Amino acid sequence: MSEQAVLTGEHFMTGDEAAAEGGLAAGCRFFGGYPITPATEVTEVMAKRLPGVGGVFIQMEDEMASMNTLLGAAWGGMKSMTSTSGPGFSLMMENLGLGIITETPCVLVNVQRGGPSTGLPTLVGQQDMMQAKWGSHGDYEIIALAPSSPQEAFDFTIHAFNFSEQYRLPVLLMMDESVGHMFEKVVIPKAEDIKLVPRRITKDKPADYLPFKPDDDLVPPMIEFGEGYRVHITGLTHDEKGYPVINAEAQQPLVRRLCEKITKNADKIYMYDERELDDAEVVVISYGITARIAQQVVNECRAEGKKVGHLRLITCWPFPEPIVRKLADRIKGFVVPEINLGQMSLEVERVAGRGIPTICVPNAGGEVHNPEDIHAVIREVLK
Amino acid sequence: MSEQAVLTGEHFMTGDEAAAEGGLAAGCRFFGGYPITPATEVTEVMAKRLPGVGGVFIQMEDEMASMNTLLGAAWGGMKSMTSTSGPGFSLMMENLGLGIITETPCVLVNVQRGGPSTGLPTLVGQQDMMQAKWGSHGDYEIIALAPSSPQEAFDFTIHAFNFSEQYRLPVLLMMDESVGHMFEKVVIPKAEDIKLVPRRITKDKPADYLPFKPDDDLVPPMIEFGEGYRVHITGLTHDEKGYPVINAEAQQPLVRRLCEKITKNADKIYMYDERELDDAEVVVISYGITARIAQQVVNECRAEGKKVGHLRLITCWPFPEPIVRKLADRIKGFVVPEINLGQMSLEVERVAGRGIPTICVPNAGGEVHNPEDIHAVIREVLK
Amino acid sequence: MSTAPAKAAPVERKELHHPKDTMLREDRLPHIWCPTCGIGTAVSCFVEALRETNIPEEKVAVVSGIGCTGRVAGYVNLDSFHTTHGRAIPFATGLALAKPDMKVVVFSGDGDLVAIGGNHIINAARRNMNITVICINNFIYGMTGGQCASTTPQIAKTSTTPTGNTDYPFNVPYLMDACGATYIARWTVLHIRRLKKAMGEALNKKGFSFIEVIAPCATLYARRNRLGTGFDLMKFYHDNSEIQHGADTKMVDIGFQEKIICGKFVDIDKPTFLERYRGETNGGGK
Amino acid sequence: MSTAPAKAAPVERKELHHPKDTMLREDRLPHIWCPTCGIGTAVSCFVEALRETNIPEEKVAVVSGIGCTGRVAGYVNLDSFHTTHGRAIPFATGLALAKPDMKVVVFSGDGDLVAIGGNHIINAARRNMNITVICINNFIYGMTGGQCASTTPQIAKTSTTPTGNTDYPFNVPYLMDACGATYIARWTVLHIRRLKKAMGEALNKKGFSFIEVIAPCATLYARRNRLGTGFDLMKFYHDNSEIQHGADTKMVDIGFQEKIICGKFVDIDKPTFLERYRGETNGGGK
Amino acid sequence: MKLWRTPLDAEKVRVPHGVVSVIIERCKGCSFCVEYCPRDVLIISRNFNKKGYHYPEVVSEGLCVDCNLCEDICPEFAIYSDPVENTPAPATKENT
Amino acid sequence: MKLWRTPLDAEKVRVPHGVVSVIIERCKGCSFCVEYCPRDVLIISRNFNKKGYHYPEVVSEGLCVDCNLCEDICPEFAIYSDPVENTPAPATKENT
Amino acid sequence: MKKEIRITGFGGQGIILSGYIVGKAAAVFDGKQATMVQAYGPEARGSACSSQVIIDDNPILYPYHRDLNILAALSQEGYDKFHTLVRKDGIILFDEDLVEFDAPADVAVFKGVPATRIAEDLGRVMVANIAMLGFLVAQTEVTSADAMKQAILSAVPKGTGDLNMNAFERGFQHQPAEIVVGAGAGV
Amino acid sequence: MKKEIRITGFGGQGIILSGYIVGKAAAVFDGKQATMVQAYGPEARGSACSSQVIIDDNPILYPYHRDLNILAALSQEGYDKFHTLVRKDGIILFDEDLVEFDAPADVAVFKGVPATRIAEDLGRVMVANIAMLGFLVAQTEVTSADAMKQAILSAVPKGTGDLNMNAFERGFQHQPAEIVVGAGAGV
Ligand SMILES: Cc1ncc(C[n+]2csc(CCOP(=O)(O)OP(=O)(O)O)c2C)c(N)n1
Ligand SMILES: Cc1ncc(C[n+]2csc(CCOP(=O)(O)OP(=O)(O)O)c2C)c(N)n1
Ligand code: SF4
Ligand code: SF4
Ligand code: SF4
Ligand code: SF4
Ligand code: SF4
Ligand code: SF4
Ligand SMILES: [Mg+2]
Ligand SMILES: [Mg+2]
Repeated sequence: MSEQAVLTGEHFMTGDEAAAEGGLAAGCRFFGGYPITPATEVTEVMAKRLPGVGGVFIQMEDEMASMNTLLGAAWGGMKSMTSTSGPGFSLMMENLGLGIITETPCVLVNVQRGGPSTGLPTLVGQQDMMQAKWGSHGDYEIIALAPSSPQEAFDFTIHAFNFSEQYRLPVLLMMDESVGHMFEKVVIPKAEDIKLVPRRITKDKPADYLPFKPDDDLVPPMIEFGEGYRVHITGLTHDEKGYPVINAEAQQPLVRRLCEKITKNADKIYMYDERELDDAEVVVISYGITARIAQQVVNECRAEGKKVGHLRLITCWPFPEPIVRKLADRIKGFVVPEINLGQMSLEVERVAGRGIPTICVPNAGGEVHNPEDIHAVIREVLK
Repeated sequence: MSEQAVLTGEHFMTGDEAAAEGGLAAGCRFFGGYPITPATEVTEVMAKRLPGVGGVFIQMEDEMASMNTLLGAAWGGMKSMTSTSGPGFSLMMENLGLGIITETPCVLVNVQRGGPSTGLPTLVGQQDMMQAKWGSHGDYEIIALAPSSPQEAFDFTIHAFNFSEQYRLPVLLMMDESVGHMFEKVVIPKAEDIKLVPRRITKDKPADYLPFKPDDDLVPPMIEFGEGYRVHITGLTHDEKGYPVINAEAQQPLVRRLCEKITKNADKIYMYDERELDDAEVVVISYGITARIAQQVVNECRAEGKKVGHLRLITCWPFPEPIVRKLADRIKGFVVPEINLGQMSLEVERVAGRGIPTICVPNAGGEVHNPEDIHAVIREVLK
Repeated sequence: MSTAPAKAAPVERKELHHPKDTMLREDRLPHIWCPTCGIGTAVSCFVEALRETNIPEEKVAVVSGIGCTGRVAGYVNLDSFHTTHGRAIPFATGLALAKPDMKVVVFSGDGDLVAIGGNHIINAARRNMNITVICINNFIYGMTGGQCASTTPQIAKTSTTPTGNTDYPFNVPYLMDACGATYIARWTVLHIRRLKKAMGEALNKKGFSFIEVIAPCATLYARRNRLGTGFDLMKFYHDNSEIQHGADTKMVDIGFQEKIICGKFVDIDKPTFLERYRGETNGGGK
Repeated sequence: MSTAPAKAAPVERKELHHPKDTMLREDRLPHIWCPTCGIGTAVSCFVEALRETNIPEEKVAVVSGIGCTGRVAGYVNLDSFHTTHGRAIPFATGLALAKPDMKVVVFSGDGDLVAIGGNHIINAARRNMNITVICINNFIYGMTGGQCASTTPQIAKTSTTPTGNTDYPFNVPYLMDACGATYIARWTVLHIRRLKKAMGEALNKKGFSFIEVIAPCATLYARRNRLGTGFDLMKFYHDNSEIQHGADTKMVDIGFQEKIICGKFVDIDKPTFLERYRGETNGGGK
Repeated sequence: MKLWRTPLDAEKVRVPHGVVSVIIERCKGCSFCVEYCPRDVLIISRNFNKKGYHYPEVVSEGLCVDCNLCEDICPEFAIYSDPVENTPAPATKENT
Repeated sequence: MKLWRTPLDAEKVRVPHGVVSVIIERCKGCSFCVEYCPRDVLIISRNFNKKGYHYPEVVSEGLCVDCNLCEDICPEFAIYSDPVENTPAPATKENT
Repeated sequence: MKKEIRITGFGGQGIILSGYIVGKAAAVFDGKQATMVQAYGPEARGSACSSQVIIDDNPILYPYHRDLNILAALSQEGYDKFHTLVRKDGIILFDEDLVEFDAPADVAVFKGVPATRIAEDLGRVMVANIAMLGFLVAQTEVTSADAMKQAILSAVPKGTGDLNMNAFERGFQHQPAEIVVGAGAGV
Repeated sequence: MKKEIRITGFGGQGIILSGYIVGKAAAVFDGKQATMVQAYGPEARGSACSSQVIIDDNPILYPYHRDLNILAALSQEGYDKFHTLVRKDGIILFDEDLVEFDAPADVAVFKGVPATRIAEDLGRVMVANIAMLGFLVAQTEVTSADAMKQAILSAVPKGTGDLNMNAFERGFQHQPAEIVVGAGAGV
């Protein structure tokens, strides 16, 4: 415990490194990982830093394993985290579901590269955005944040931990290779200036405690193993006691609550960045590295006197429907550049409706958009 | 090879059994499987039947393994198949992507149960419909069929094999537990009456053959290992020769083609069932077991003089946008019952736009809809 | 300290309380296991063994995967977690690292631990992770209806080997030995005393301990192979098991209805993962 | 049959053609491996060994996973498949079962085969699947930049064990032995003649054959551990390897910069999966 | 709670005896207890419990030596024995 | 194609000799060939190839015994030897 | 006309098989429409089980029971669980040695058959279900006798045909000892 | 003002580290905005590598080069690959012993430094990149000399500070032997 957990100060680091430092600053003391480009640096920083701050790093045999160690460590009272990229993310999907149904707080960082399959290990993609929402079987809701800079990789990892504790679920940091591998200034505040959401530990005595009886916000308080609560936690459908009950009567309220604890609290979760939306006729919606390119295009457009605004998604999930719907009622169209062939743009399209065009600026991966491609679509919509 | 591959005649069998017989009738001679409720019976029928028809059944150590054996067997010239349910389906996601990028024909049967996680192993769900489209990392398109009866489990498995050969990709049969475990009459035609799409084997000599040079329909002809073509096939981004090329210039055309071979041929792929749509004011959209309940409700509505039609999805993916869009322009609303909290209904909503309501009749799983619940929503929309 | 009342006549009770009930989730009994299934007996031995150690019950966790055996976690009145199929060991790994003061026990089936979970068990043994693994080997996938396992003996019939299994099964103790497990024993559920003792030893051991428990699956394994019920399999164990403490694990493979060599095969000491990680050991700790 | 022309003077050539080029995807050379990396030498031995068998080249397939070694599939001029990380063996299993007339070779890295792919390799060995596995053990994850593998010796530094690995590594031949592999050998890439011979034997063997090839990773393993380059590791192999044919696999574990026992450890015969499945063997074929 | 059974040394000089209890509705009639009781204390009843299983009955009450074998082998937690002393003796320093 | 190398028995009575070729642009300068050539035929050149590696050069041409070791050990497929006969003799029935 | 039939008993009595046979008889040999679904779940291990058959002249959409016409109960637990689901004009068949009841409630007709005893008489308790099927056909004509026999023969193990036909015949011939007309009876 | 700087060379020359140092000097010690990205890929194994730095007073959005101001080439391959990307009013710095060129094309200024030789003189060839950084600061003022020195000291292994400062100084002091004014030069 000889080293500093929060590296207060100014740094020049990559998004990967910043995500690891963000985790440490958020109190993460357990990392179960498996290396994969371009997320390996998160793992390597954790391997180096954790022993010095009293934490544990373990490199597991595969991603199924690393995902499950997070759940074990979380029930052991630790804040836990892993990082991966597409292929590993796919392998984590089954047990992401276990984290969801057992309401286990933890954080997964996916540094997205080009897919499908092994694809482009070292080059950028944003193609796992829909997988983040739908990649595990069964119904569930998720929280997924997309940083656009190393500074945000740091900040949003802390947000991710906070959301995971607040709503008791695995939270996803959907980075992309460009942000992950890019060096930039990262300012790490003083430890005491970092707001952390503590674990929602029950105040009940063991005899009274029901592990899945929710508070008013639909989230049940948690316990830590080894404290005498003698809980049973299962991936099967269960009642408030946590006992398996295999019928529709147990399934309906459980699964609805798991979803509603996100949807009904969504207003408190949505994060986005609005730029020059007030008079905008066209709004660009983007996230991650693409938001930087998009902002540049928006600046250029404004310089040319075009009424173009920018909505940058921070929580891609839950998708901030209200703001998009509100914009849809008064603008001429949405332009959605993303490094995929159209994923979040489907959500925009759904929410916006057919009254105005939603035009994706697709990019199958490997490099960021050529700003001109975005510009061209904006011009088209403005016509 | 002593037994009949095509069990011509009338049978009383489950959807699971029928899917297995459909596979055999389609020429499937390799099954790599791992048991899981409620898909186990597919595996068990294959274990019993394959040796008798000169095929090979192998039970693998897990679902990652069984998925990969399909790819190996397919490149060895066999038609191959597996079956699973949610948890196993999640584990197959990474290597589904390998099948997509290497354009390997094979068929996966997912007999859906209630999720997330282990959930309700023995009870019905339709919660993996979005996962079918988005469960693997990276961009891709898929073909997924949903049978509503054991007869269709038989028929659509044959379609699935035909699509997989025609478009060279893993095709999904998205069954549900109800159909999978339900006995009903299945009529198996004579072998010679079953139309099979043969593998698209190249006519080129080894020296001229480029494994990923597409025909006009964007699908490249295939070869079989061991025939002197000496191909290299990789899950990395590759050129027409099949060689890895790690840059955007290779990625863009490859990934676009993988998607466009489905989207551009979608008109030839869409399958759906239209019932009384001509004068319908409300259209119910459904699939799988739910379509039977929905049809019953539609019949009842018609009996009451209500103008209600039914669009039953057979290919859930590609989603038949044109017909939905056409309907949206003239009806009062869509009602989408499904055994999930709203998955295909999001697609309907997206395509239909905000002009008319798209109302999901959600059901978190465990049992089929109460017809009255569907009826109530129809009444609401008709008002 | 008090002894039971010195009365000759049986104690009259209104409601009977089984002495093991405090260790069990009594409100979930009767359990789902079939008549003559051996899993219940193994659990019985386990709670008894646990009681005999001096480990405080709140410092013990049971982690299971999916399967009939996987349901064990749901019946013991301890902190318990029922993971997904095959993933009990990595969950237990995370828990054991977060809670070094707890004894983490993985209690699961042969299919769960040695088929789909194979990669995790070999790596946990290799790392000498501080967990105790109790593997109920009933030679079959019970929960899903009797398919072939990686432990199913040759010849045995299962629903996926309808004419008899042609595969070679794992010799699980040998496999564990090759991975460096520090405690390896095998007992049948008939050997209740010895099994209990082994469980106690394993619970008291620091590091990776492994017990293979041979148990009847009546409904699927016994029935499909026309071996009667679990009762008959218990008789078979009685007649065909042989105790060879310290036997070379290489020699302890199990054929279809052939001799079952039982005993404590390995019991060595070496630093655990965490001891080495924390540098609480001299040198590399080999 | 013709011999080379009986000329004393060196043959003058405009363009040089390496005799192995026909076995390689010449249009992809030079390959991506670093200077003094050992993978190329192993491939060199492999193509040579293959040529010396009488197996028609079109009847040989090479399957790799992901890693530096995983790139082998992309350089041999044979039917070849580059699967995902860890999944070469199940792909090879499907292929070998669909094509019993082909020789399917899995050529991949230690991380790929024994870390993430661990469950597949133990099961393929157990089944005696008719495949040859060549595992390049460079004690590290090369492709991703030098992380710890399940084979990394204790003490060795990697990017995820910056102060030295505290884990026990697998003794891979022992692990394979415990799973029933019918052919097990280990050589370093320095032992080119013996490695070639072993590869030839493995290629000619029916069933599951396994060769562990110890090879230098210059850029990551050697550099991070201040061992020089692959050239220095070759010298180390020269000075520190010991040939012990038939050695007890239990005894052949490898410590950091310690003695490397090489040799053919196991060479037995038993029916393959498919032979048993097809009933081409007497009885259960045990 | 740890003392639910007579400590071994408390029994030093006496032959322990037990009394067996069966939680009938938990029993699934496997007969393990009957078969493996070293004293043949038990037989399977001709009666059924509610689930239709034949549960064990005590035939030779006095013979039970409180060995707990039936308790440990029962897969259903349906049977157990409690110690009794049929030759009661005052607890003296020597034998406690 | 299988006969790219002199069959062993064709060499029966003669000492084999070889001539070494280096595909310079493939070489990555590892020195394996130089180090392990049993006849010290090779040294590392002072020249660089285009990628900046020092490739091997033949110093003692006549000494090469066509053992192919350099060829097999080269990780780059950059060097090989071809057999030559420096004591040419008519091919007779006996020695082919 | 649509008929909903539930057969119930405990594990090992061949309940699922019986449902399968009824469905197959109707669907394959009588040329009608039929569906059969069964209760699954680890809960089914060794305890109550049941199969739901629907037979109709028209295609069946909803394959679960909404309105039971016939209950054939081979166990008390099964009877207890399902008898209230039977329509007022429905019919309940039961194994008279295994099922006891007090007030027969709202259902039209109750008819007992000693199916298990018949099977024991024939030396194989496992054909009790087939005796029940004979009784079912005779009392309800839910399928033709011929179709049912063919379905039985196609479903039982080779070499047990005669035994099963005997059991069927005995059930078929059985004159119910007890016909209880319930409260809402129209018969 | 925005500056785009690319440093290029081969693996082992510390190219990525140099980019990191330049970026850190600007971002952390000069208080400006800076980004640095590097070429990744198995292709990078042992062959050409390069790092892209952008320095600006305002937040940088697009972190890749569109218009290179400065190229610092420590290898021929790197020079060949990137020199055409430099703006007309840009500047190319090169290791004069490692880079040769014929026609200096369209670029304003070419300045050579014997960075590797300087490093060899100092007994450690690995500080050639630091000598180049000294030269870079002196010739372009892309960062302040102070910031660059601080960045170097924060990034190099402990105990090598003096060596690196020496290398920096030598590069900084170097008077370019060769200043070629290209075709489109405005200088
Ligand atoms: C990923 C996944 N695959 C398959 C299953 C289905 N499944 C549940 S339990 C089981 C096998 C259980 O066998 P074993 O571990 O031996 O336990 P037993 O029931 O015999 O005690 C299987 C295959 C699952 N739940 N999850
Ligand atoms: C599912 C998945 N996880 C992780 C990776 C990243 N990855 C690629 S290669 C590799 C390790 C390679 O090591 P090894 O097999 O020893 O091969 P080497 O490079 O040493 O030859 C890893 C972890 C991946 N591609 N896919
Ligand atoms: S199926 Fe087998 S293992 Fe499962 S509870 Fe029944 S007897 Fe036990
Ligand atoms: S990183 Fe290591 S294993 Fe990979 S090519 Fe370089 S030397 Fe070989
Ligand atoms: S305690 Fe022992 S002696 Fe008494 S009934 Fe039980 S098994 Fe028999
Ligand atoms: S051992 Fe238990 S379940 Fe078996 S018969 Fe005895 S009391 Fe009943
Ligand atoms: S063939 Fe043999 S002797 Fe000739 S150069 Fe090569 S290694 Fe040396
Ligand atoms: S062995 Fe090959 S790569 Fe190495 S120096 Fe010789 S020719 Fe060059
Ligand atoms: Mg089992
Ligand atoms: Mg390696």
